[in-house]
Amino acid sequence: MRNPFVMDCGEFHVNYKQDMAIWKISRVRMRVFILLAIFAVFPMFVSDYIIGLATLCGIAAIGAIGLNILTGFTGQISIGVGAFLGVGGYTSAILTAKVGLSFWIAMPTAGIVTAIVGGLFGLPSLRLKGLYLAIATLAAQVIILFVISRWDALTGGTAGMVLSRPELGSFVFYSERSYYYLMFVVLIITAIFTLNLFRSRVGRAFIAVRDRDVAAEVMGIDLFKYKVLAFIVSSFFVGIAGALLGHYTMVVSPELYSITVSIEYLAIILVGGLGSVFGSIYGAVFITLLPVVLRSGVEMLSGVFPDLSAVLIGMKEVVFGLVIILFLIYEPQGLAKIWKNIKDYFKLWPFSY
Amino acid sequence: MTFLLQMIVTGIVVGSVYALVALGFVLIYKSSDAINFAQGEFLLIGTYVCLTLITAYNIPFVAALLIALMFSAVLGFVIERIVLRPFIGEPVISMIMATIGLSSVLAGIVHIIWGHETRVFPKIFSEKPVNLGEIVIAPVYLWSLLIVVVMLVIFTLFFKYSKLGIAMRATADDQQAAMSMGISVKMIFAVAWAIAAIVSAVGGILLGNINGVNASLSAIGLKVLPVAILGGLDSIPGAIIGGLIIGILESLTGGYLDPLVGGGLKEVMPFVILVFILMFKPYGLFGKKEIERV
Amino acid sequence: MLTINNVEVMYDKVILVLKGMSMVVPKGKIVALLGSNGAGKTTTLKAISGLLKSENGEVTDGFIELYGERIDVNDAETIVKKGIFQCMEGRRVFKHLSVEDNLIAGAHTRKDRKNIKSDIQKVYHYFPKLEMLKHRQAGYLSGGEQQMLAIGRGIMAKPKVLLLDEPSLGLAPLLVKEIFSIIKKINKEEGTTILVVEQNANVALSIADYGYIMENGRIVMDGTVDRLLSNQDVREFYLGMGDKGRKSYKDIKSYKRRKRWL
Amino acid sequence: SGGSEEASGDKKGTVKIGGIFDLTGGTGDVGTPYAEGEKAFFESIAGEEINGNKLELIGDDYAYKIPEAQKLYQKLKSKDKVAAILGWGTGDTEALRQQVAADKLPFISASYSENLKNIDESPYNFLAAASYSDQARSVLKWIKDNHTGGTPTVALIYNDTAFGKSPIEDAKNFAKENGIEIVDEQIVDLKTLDATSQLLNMEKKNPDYAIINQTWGATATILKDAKKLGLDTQFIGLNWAAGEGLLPIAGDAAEGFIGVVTHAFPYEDLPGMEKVKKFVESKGEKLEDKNQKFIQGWVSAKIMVEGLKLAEDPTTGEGIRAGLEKISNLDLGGLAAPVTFTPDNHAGTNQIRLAEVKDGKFEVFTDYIGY
Amino acid sequence: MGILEIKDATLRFGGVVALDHVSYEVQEGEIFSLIGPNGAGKTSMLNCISGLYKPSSGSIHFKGEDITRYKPHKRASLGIARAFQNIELFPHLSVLDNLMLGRHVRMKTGLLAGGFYWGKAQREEIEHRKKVEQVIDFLEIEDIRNTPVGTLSYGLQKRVETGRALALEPEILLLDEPMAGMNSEEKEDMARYIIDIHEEMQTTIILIEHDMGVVMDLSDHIAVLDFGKLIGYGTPEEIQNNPKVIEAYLGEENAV
Ligand SMILES: Nc1ncnc2c1ncn2[C@@H]1O[C@H](COP(=O)(O)OP(=O)(O)OP(=O)(O)O)[C@@H](O)[C@H]1O
Ligand SMILES: Nc1ncnc2c1ncn2[C@@H]1O[C@H](COP(=O)(O)OP(=O)(O)OP(=O)(O)O)[C@@H](O)[C@H]1O
Ligand SMILES: [Mg+2]
Ligand SMILES: [Mg+2]
Repeated sequence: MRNPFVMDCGEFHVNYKQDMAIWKISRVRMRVFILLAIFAVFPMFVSDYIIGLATLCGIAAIGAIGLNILTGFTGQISIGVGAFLGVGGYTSAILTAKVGLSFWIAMPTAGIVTAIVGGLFGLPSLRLKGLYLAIATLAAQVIILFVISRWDALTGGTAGMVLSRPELGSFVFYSERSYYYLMFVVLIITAIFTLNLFRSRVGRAFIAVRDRDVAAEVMGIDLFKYKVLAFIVSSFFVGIAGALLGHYTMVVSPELYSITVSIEYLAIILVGGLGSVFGSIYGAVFITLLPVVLRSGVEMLSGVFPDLSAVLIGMKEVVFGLVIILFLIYEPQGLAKIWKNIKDYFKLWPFSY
Repeated sequence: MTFLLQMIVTGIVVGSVYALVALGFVLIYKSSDAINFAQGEFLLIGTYVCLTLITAYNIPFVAALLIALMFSAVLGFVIERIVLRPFIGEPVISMIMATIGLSSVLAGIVHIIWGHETRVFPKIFSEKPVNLGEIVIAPVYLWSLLIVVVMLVIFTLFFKYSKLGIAMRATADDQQAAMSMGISVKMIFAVAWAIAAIVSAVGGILLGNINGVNASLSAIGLKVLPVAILGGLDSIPGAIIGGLIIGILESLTGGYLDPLVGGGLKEVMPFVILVFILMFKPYGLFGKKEIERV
Repeated sequence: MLTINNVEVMYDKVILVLKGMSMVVPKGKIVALLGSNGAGKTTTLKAISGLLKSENGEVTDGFIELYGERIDVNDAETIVKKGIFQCMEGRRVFKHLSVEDNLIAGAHTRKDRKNIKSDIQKVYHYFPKLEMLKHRQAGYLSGGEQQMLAIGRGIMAKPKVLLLDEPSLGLAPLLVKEIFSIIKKINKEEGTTILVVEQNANVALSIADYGYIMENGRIVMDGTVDRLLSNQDVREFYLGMGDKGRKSYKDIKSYKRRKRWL
Repeated sequence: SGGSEEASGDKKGTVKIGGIFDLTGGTGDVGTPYAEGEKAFFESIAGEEINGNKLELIGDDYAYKIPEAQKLYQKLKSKDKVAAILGWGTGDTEALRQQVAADKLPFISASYSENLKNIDESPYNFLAAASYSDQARSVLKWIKDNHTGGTPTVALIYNDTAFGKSPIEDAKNFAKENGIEIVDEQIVDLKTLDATSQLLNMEKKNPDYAIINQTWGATATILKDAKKLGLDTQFIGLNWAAGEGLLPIAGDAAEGFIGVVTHAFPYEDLPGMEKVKKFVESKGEKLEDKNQKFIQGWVSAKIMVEGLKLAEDPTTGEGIRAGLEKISNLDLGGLAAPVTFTPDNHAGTNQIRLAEVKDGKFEVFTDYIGY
Repeated sequence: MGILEIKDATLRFGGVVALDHVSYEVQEGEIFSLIGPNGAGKTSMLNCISGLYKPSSGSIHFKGEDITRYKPHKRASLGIARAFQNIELFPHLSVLDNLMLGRHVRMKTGLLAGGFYWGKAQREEIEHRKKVEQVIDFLEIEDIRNTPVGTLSYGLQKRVETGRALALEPEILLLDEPMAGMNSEEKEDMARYIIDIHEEMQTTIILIEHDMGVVMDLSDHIAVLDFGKLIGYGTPEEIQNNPKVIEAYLGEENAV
């Protein structure tokens, strides 16, 4: 055996079902459940502010997983996420505010609509690759925003629209806590769906398209179909995230979905780790919280030297950039890989080879 | 008729500024297959340096320009050294990401040093418009047009014939193989970044003379990305032609379509056309095809 | 003269591939390095040429010397400047460069730029086919054509030591002969020291002065060509001849005799 | 989470006011002095007890990114438990409108967009100066009163954002009602390099006046290209188009440009300027180095504090809102038009002044005028 | 009628004529070899069969059906599998997943089923995993089952590549120089695999190989290309005695 430590040693799988489970080792399964439990109960103990941040992280994570399906797993870079979030947000806004549907219908519909729009803008992937395709998605960004800000009748134009928090019978998801749980459930579903997807036929095909499209085609994978499909699936989740975000902040307006948002999402999956579901989550938390942390840092410091505040604000950006760069330098494959390395280390410990 | 002409000429001259900035993208892509999202900040810093030299140390423009360009070159080197070197041999995407981080760093530095108010160049190019028959052009644009043409010639020759130019293309193709030829990939990157920094500084200084200088100037970076793509990410002539085309498109849409839809198309149309063109030329007008031999 | 002394190589900090590899390549000679897949031949070459680092592999123990000077610490381009040039496995031509630009790139470290023109002609003289294709983008060449180009680049670099990784890979029989005779020529005419990794042991040994055989990360056998040729195992496992000449692939016995040295 | 218990200051005797600034974002060039003005005012009253409480301004940069504004707002609300907020841009003010209403936090921002005036939709937003629509109306009124010869023709130049388009509809209606002809509209992007095409199209209609709702950069481009093309239209800019910052960029193209002045220039000598001068100099700085946006920030802060003074319960958002709504004809010593709020009107004023650029300086040539 | 018929296929790239009016038939169940000098057009020929290139003129028939215009994935689902000359594996995937991908066309699970991974999908995965394990045993690559193929040595990758094509359970198996870069011991193994595939699964095999020993021993028929032209067709004996072929390709000592 040339490389004995690739498989999880310590546990052996007597049948394929076990061997193909998402979390092969009971230890790992254990850990996952504990984590879930922690995230399920922690809102009980922290302030609304923290919960609010957690909610934003979670929503970002859902969108990031979506983007990762397209960019990380299928290798099609998208700079259009911002706009697709917008489509999701606006669809839900229109369906609830104008049509008067309930959130529970509006949110999935938002996903579907976004999926369709995403699919449309995915059509160029028939011919375009890599950065050239990326620009097509950038075009999507620009065009969609143009339509949104011009179709006043439907979207309220540049002024935007206001949304309300979802209701379940008489219960309104108003409190930070309740909305957190709403997000939490959606996130879990998204994550599990994606994890499953990528251990089964379609998901594998996506990865094949990313790695070696010629070979994939010759193995019987319809490139066009799967590339567009990736756009559709990805956009669906982004749309869901958009709807969740819209109903959380209770407003949608074109300015919310600018190109900077798209780039931020790219940052999330790159820092988190391309082609990794958990990476998307780590990344979302990281990129969402980093500015917050830095801000409180600046606050503290400017308490100490008030006249430096201008400098400190500049430093905030500097540090933000540095942290991203350092992460990439230390581990180009992202947070997910770092986490994996740590685990591997202990798995192999005490023999390093 | 003159309206049409004026539109086209305006398009061309504005396009030439785009072309200049787009060149920066191309130069980096040609050597590393990566896109530099910090292009805008490069441009900003070069411009600020030049501006500061003129206003704070009242050095004559030409001298200031040269110093600024030298500074940019150094900046390029340094950044390659400390930021991008670790990404040699890593997946391109992570280098792209690094440039996003870089842009934030540079933006921060700019903010610390130069604050945020809009600054302006003392009159360098005469404000007096040049009249070609009915058509009027601001001199600064003529300059950019001229500079673009010069750069076009220089870089085309450089990449076609010079040892360094060939090495750069080789590196973009296959870094490891390039190393095995004894090509110093680090060196190549450093040079590429230096040149890119210089070019964008030039672009920035021209822009600064049009709209004044403040942090939002860096946004031009993203605005120009489609130009580079349209021309073909690795093609010098591509960047130039792409710039002119987008410029003209913008101006014409502004002139003829905007009045119909009540404006705003000017910024969108180029993208629509871009995608349309890409459907027929998937690697831009002059971009290198991905060679798939099995 | 090139010495590899008890070298250990690890990839990704965990995968140990070379486990105390030692060999010597005398000046002006041709040395053949044989071994089965995954034995570590390519890794050995990369360790010498310094290309390991770009695959996050590293020499964790032992050392490599060129004329008594340690080179395992240097990075790839310095090593090339010192006169070691590797033709990498799988051609690795610069797809988007024309054939001629590929050759020029090969001569990158050359100080005597003026001789480049004539050397290009020399390469064309060795491989006429390349001259026909000189303006074609290298990526479109056939496998064999690319192999010629890769070796052509090696010639352009005028190295002291030329490392060839499976030069016969994918070449037609005639061409294999041709290329190896050219390799021999280069060795004779330019006095280039050559270390060639080959699967086609017959032809490799036919031009080599000395041979090494490695199995998972170690040299398991070495000796002059004649000595190797007379070795039972080598004959069976590398030259594909039983005691009575070549046996037909049709009637390969399904059980197989294990190599003695394992 | 109902607002009030969060809103009440935790540290007894101090009321915290939140600040949402743009220092590093797209509008940082005007956002920074504005924020300084606000901070300055609070410093200037640092010692005093206002209505039994000390006041503290806790603010931070959101870089003109709405999501950041959202996070910052959450923090101010839940972590710092502020009782009211001084905001900034149109986009984020609009975005937070509902939340501040729900959380009952009075919100004064530098965005004067008309639909903030709608009490039912935005019961907690207050406009400290004339809304963009009112500015446009007042300008049109002035045109009507001062135009000689026939019906005046007017073009509108704005950008495709909530801010840019905010006054357009109202302006058109007002023009219709007052027999002014809006002959053309042009959209010029905030970051545009060139407005030739729009101006040439406008030239075809050859309007007497063009009302610009832009920021400095775009305005400068418009003025320069207009000069280049030799247009004879009189350009009039709303408050964000006017201001010192425009002058150096536009150069002599700015000569003759008329700007809407909602707040005083530091170089004007006005009764209200004394306090500002004293404070600035106490910091060892010079009033000349400050600009109009500084005054604007100062004034916004002052108005907010006035509300606190008049409030029965200055520790809660509701209380402060009630206080603000008591403000009637607050004299700002000429720094800005007197403001009045009532429970059913949160638009402090509709009055503005006009200033013309004469040899590189804005010279105010009207008193506060409305429509 | 052969399982595969090439009728007058011509393929041009700008000036280059990679294939020049080539016609031949491959019989069901035979091992058919394509040989010829480098650049003769062998790989191009396979590319035309697997659909990566479209012949400029001429046609290709599979079991009588004209497939000239079919897309590659369509042809794969018809049962045409291919292993490449320069390795085209999915480097980041494990050997296992690479082989599972080989079975793509034989599997059904769709997007939703896969995502929720409910019973049917799971059962399918497992059942096909069994098939793949057979291939793994067959090629004796058990120990690297879970290794990312990117890190495997050249020879092993070659083997995995063949395995991936096999996993498709093809009717025709196209092998482009499967033994390149192997020493004779490994060639023997590979030869044995090919023979076994051929015998156990009755798969038709089209083989490109430069090792004449292998070609002559295994093939039922051989076609020889030179500069895109078919310069010889026949049984190994016939080819070995064909002067044109000897002159263009074999050289004297490979002849008999
Ligand atoms: N980049 C890498 N990362 C991890 N392991 C590697 C890497 N490259 C090679 N290996 C491992 O090192 C061992 C030796 O590989 P190497 O390529 O040197 O073998 P080789 O002798 O060249 O085989 P072949 O004749 O097939 O080319 C193999 O087991 C391979 O899996
Ligand atoms: N996509 C392409 N574009 C241009 N020329 C090509 C292309 N593909 C192949 N060629 C040319 O067609 C000819 C035949 O190439 P092919 O790869 O089929 O040769 P081959 O018989 O496989 O050679 P080898 O045995 O070396 O692999 C070569 O001259 C090659 O340059
Ligand atoms: Mg090897
Ligand atoms: Mg071939």
